Amino acid sequence: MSRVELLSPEGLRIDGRRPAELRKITSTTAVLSQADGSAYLEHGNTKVLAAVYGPREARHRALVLHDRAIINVEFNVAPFSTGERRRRTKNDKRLLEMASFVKQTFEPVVVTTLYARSQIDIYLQIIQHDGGTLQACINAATMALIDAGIAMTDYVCACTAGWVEREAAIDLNHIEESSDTSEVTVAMLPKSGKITLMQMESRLHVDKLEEVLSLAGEGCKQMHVVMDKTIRDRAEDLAAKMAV
Amino acid sequence: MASTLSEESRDSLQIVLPGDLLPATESSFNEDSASAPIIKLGPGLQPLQDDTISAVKAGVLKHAEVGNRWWVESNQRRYVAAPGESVIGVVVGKTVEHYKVDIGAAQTALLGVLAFEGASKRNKPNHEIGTLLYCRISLANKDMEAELECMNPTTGKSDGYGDLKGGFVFKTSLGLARRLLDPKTLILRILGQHIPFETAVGMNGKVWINSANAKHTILICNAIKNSEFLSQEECVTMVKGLVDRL
Amino acid sequence: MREAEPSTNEREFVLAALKEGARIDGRKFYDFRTLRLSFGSDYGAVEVQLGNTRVLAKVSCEVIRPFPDKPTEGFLTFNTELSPMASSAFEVGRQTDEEVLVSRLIEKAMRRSRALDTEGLCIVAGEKVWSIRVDIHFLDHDGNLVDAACIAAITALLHFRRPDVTVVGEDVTIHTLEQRNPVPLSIHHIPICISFAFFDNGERVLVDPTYLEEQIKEGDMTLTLNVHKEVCAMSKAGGIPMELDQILQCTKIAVVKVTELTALIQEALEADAKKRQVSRK
Amino acid sequence: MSEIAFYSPVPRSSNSKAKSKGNHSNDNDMDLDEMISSVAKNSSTSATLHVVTPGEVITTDSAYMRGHGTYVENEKVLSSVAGVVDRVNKLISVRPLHTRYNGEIGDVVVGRITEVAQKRWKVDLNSRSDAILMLSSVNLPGGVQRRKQESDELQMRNFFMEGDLVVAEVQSFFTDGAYSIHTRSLKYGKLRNGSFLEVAPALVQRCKSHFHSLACGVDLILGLNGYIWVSAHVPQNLDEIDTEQVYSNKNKEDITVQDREAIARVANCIRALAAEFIFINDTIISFAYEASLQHKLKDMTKKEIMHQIATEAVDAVENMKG
Repeated sequence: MSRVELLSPEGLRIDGRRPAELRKITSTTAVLSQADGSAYLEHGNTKVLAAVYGPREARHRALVLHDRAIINVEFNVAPFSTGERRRRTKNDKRLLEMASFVKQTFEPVVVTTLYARSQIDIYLQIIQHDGGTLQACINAATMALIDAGIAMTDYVCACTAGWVEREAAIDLNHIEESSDTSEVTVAMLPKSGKITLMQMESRLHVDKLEEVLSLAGEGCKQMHVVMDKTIRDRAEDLAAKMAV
Repeated sequence: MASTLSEESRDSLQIVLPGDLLPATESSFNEDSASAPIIKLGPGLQPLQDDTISAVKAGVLKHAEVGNRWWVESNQRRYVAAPGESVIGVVVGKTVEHYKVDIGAAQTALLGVLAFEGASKRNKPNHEIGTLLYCRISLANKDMEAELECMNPTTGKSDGYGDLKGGFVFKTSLGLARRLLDPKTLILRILGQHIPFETAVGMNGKVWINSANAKHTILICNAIKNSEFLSQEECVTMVKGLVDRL
Repeated sequence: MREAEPSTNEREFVLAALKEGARIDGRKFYDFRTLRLSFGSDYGAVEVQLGNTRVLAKVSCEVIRPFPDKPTEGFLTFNTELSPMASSAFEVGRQTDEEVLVSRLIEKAMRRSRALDTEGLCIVAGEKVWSIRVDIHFLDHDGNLVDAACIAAITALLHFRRPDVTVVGEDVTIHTLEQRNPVPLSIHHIPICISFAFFDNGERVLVDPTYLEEQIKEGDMTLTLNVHKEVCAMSKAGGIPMELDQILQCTKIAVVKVTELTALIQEALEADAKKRQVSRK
Repeated sequence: MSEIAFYSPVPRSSNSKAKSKGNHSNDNDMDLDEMISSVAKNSSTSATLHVVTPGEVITTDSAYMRGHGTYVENEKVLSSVAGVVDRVNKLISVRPLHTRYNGEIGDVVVGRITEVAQKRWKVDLNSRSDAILMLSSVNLPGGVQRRKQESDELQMRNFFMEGDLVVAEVQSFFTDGAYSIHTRSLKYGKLRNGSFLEVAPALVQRCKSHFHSLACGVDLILGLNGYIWVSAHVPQNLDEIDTEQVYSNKNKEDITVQDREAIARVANCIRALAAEFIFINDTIISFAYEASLQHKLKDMTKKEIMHQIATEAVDAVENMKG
């Protein structure tokens, strides 16, 4: 198997980034008319759309919790999102796993006790895949939840980092991801700096772990700045319009 | 119950298996039906079409002279509600009139919100979901949810029933729970010699323990669980060993 | 059916006991329950008992055609099902979040970490490769299914022997177990999962939680490591937020635990191998 | 100034009095007070609106009470939503701009029946759970005053059926936070003769009246939950209302094409305002209606025309205020 050179002798990555450089991030909120909150987010070529409905009357009465809201997440990957066109069944374990991660990430952050007996639905759609789907989903879901006016104690910002050949690098793209580099996705609460989600695959020596994790943490903080700007701009814009 | 054992079954434990016909009742039952004594069948016994009686559970055949009652005592884990028995349950739901209480039986049991000492429409205790309750089964019918009460219906007093505060609850087999209620079983008394504690034993195999600190409670719980298949002497050594290690 | 939640008393007692430094089964915070491994008469059948949790793993193999884009790669598949046998909370047919997470964790721990040399499973490139299938059955659920399943899976793979093969030109002969001694799989390293449960805002960390502890926990994390101190997989799926230091502390605990467990597994395998030798004589 | 008081400008004197009493003289307190007073001074410029995002510290002064949209951590008041800080004396709350309906008792709301249940209807109000309309909280046809009987229970669907639209008032809250609403007034009840539309609940202002009759012959109900009902004009003289017909499902027969067009025009005007996120009340709708008359009805769905109408309406309102 021919190995791709992931890091040039000058220390630049395959797409020309430096190791600690994020891809270009584009984000907008309120992109859908029907959803209570929605967001569209691009991490380079990874594109994801998130819609939030709720808190609303729970669909299945049997699942209702008497003291807090239930969070329901559905995650979908468009068949055209990858190089190879492929339809995934709804019960694909990977999709369910991703949905479950997002759900468990937001459960402690969303103030669910304010919305007893109701349901919050988060729908995620990957439109284009170029690595880092989990980080993109979490970031998009955060923005959509805030857009829906749902109470959260903090942002949840996610970022990936990995060990690319001889250095720790941030925000891996698809080529870097798929060539057996160890990759970790970290979701962080920027206010406290605490980690709420962490997923790692492929081998990495314990001694390198701290470096990779702290780099991912730095990435999360950068994400926070970007997301907060989008949210704040939108809030200020709406507030200004209403103040007329 | 042990004190009402008939003479014949005191001599030797009679073990029955599902499908076994009962010899003792066979003779008395085959006689002219008018003169035959009335037999009351308890759990584990079933009359067949040809008027013989068959065991449907594995266990020890028991007999009480009073009322000529026969039943099979088995050591099962699933509880079947029977009126008059004390059980420990967890509140799992609330409606306007009832608490839904999980007593480990096939269905949740109903406990009226007014079935507490001194409860009235104006002033009734409020138990949150998750509360542990010690209650008595007032009504058990195989086609209906069992009904519970937390007071003596004749005197209106609580008689020790009600919510259990603090402590820890664990599940045992029904047989062990029955034995714990038998004053002849020593394990609780042995433990009591070393550590002071409170306990409530439900016939549904739930045992509640409370003591001054968590480590003692853990010790007591584990000692009781361990005691199920130990003789009295072994129990004494086991408890001593545990207490010494503390 | 939704599983019955533990009563308030149990919840509060467990938390109070943890504050006093005690667990309800008398263990220390970082203690595993007693691990018992028993092997079946066949190669690759292992039953793991971790306290009351019981998991059975069985490895089987067959010869199939490889994917055209990976002609020399063999297959390694895991099949996990949380059957209603293990707990009254499980149902047939419906995939729960827990089931998805457990099976994905095992898959990530074993496959993504390349514990098994899948290229070594090739018989004739592009034509015939071995497909190794690990069936994991959960028999009794008293918490920490992941660790037990992971131990079961890797031990079963270590214990497994596949039939020997000779290739002469185009002809492939698969020898029965009577004809030739079967050969073991080539395993690169032994990944071991260590699960943690967090209480008290992450202040208290437990290893190998029981079912009751799992119901009460505020968050959890599973680390997969091998004796070479390599992290093979790491999974903290939401739950309470933790400091980075707390997570790194967990990896340190895990490194120790992995060494202990690997030793136990190897001891058990050696004992079984000896037994087999004796019985053959 | 606009009608929305983002900050109630607390007189400096009373504020400092409170401060000296409570002896809170830390710097953060100063910051917030100064900021708020500066906001109050030039609140006409929107740039000074105090916008916060989740997790942001609003004040570190523990003398403040936390209201909606905030939480307290380590004695600091933090925001849990993205929105505008509202301060009433010592109560701090954050109002998210785009959210589901959060009601108060006495609110006029428009809702849709979703379920007929035991002695009650469930009503969708665009809030976090369906509101409850008890059988005992509706009027009987003909205005009969008596207790509801079993016979009434059996014919609940003759009053309101699934899908019916109602206008009602928020009566109380249940312990789990669900709303209880009532229609025990002739103003409230079933909606007919018109068209329904939905806007963000935050846009509908709390006014003296939510029932309006526009000059163009159109009636308007502005539900505070963002549900709006635009209908053909019906005489509002309470004596003339046929109390037998309050639950009728029939529209009145004499709705002309002109009426219908006026309804559509008003509805489109409201949509145009909502698309620009502008406050909605009867005045601005009237101005928008006038501005729209120069356009064909069918053109009113075009984005640039909607924008034009909204801008003209806003200008008209500003002119009126001088």
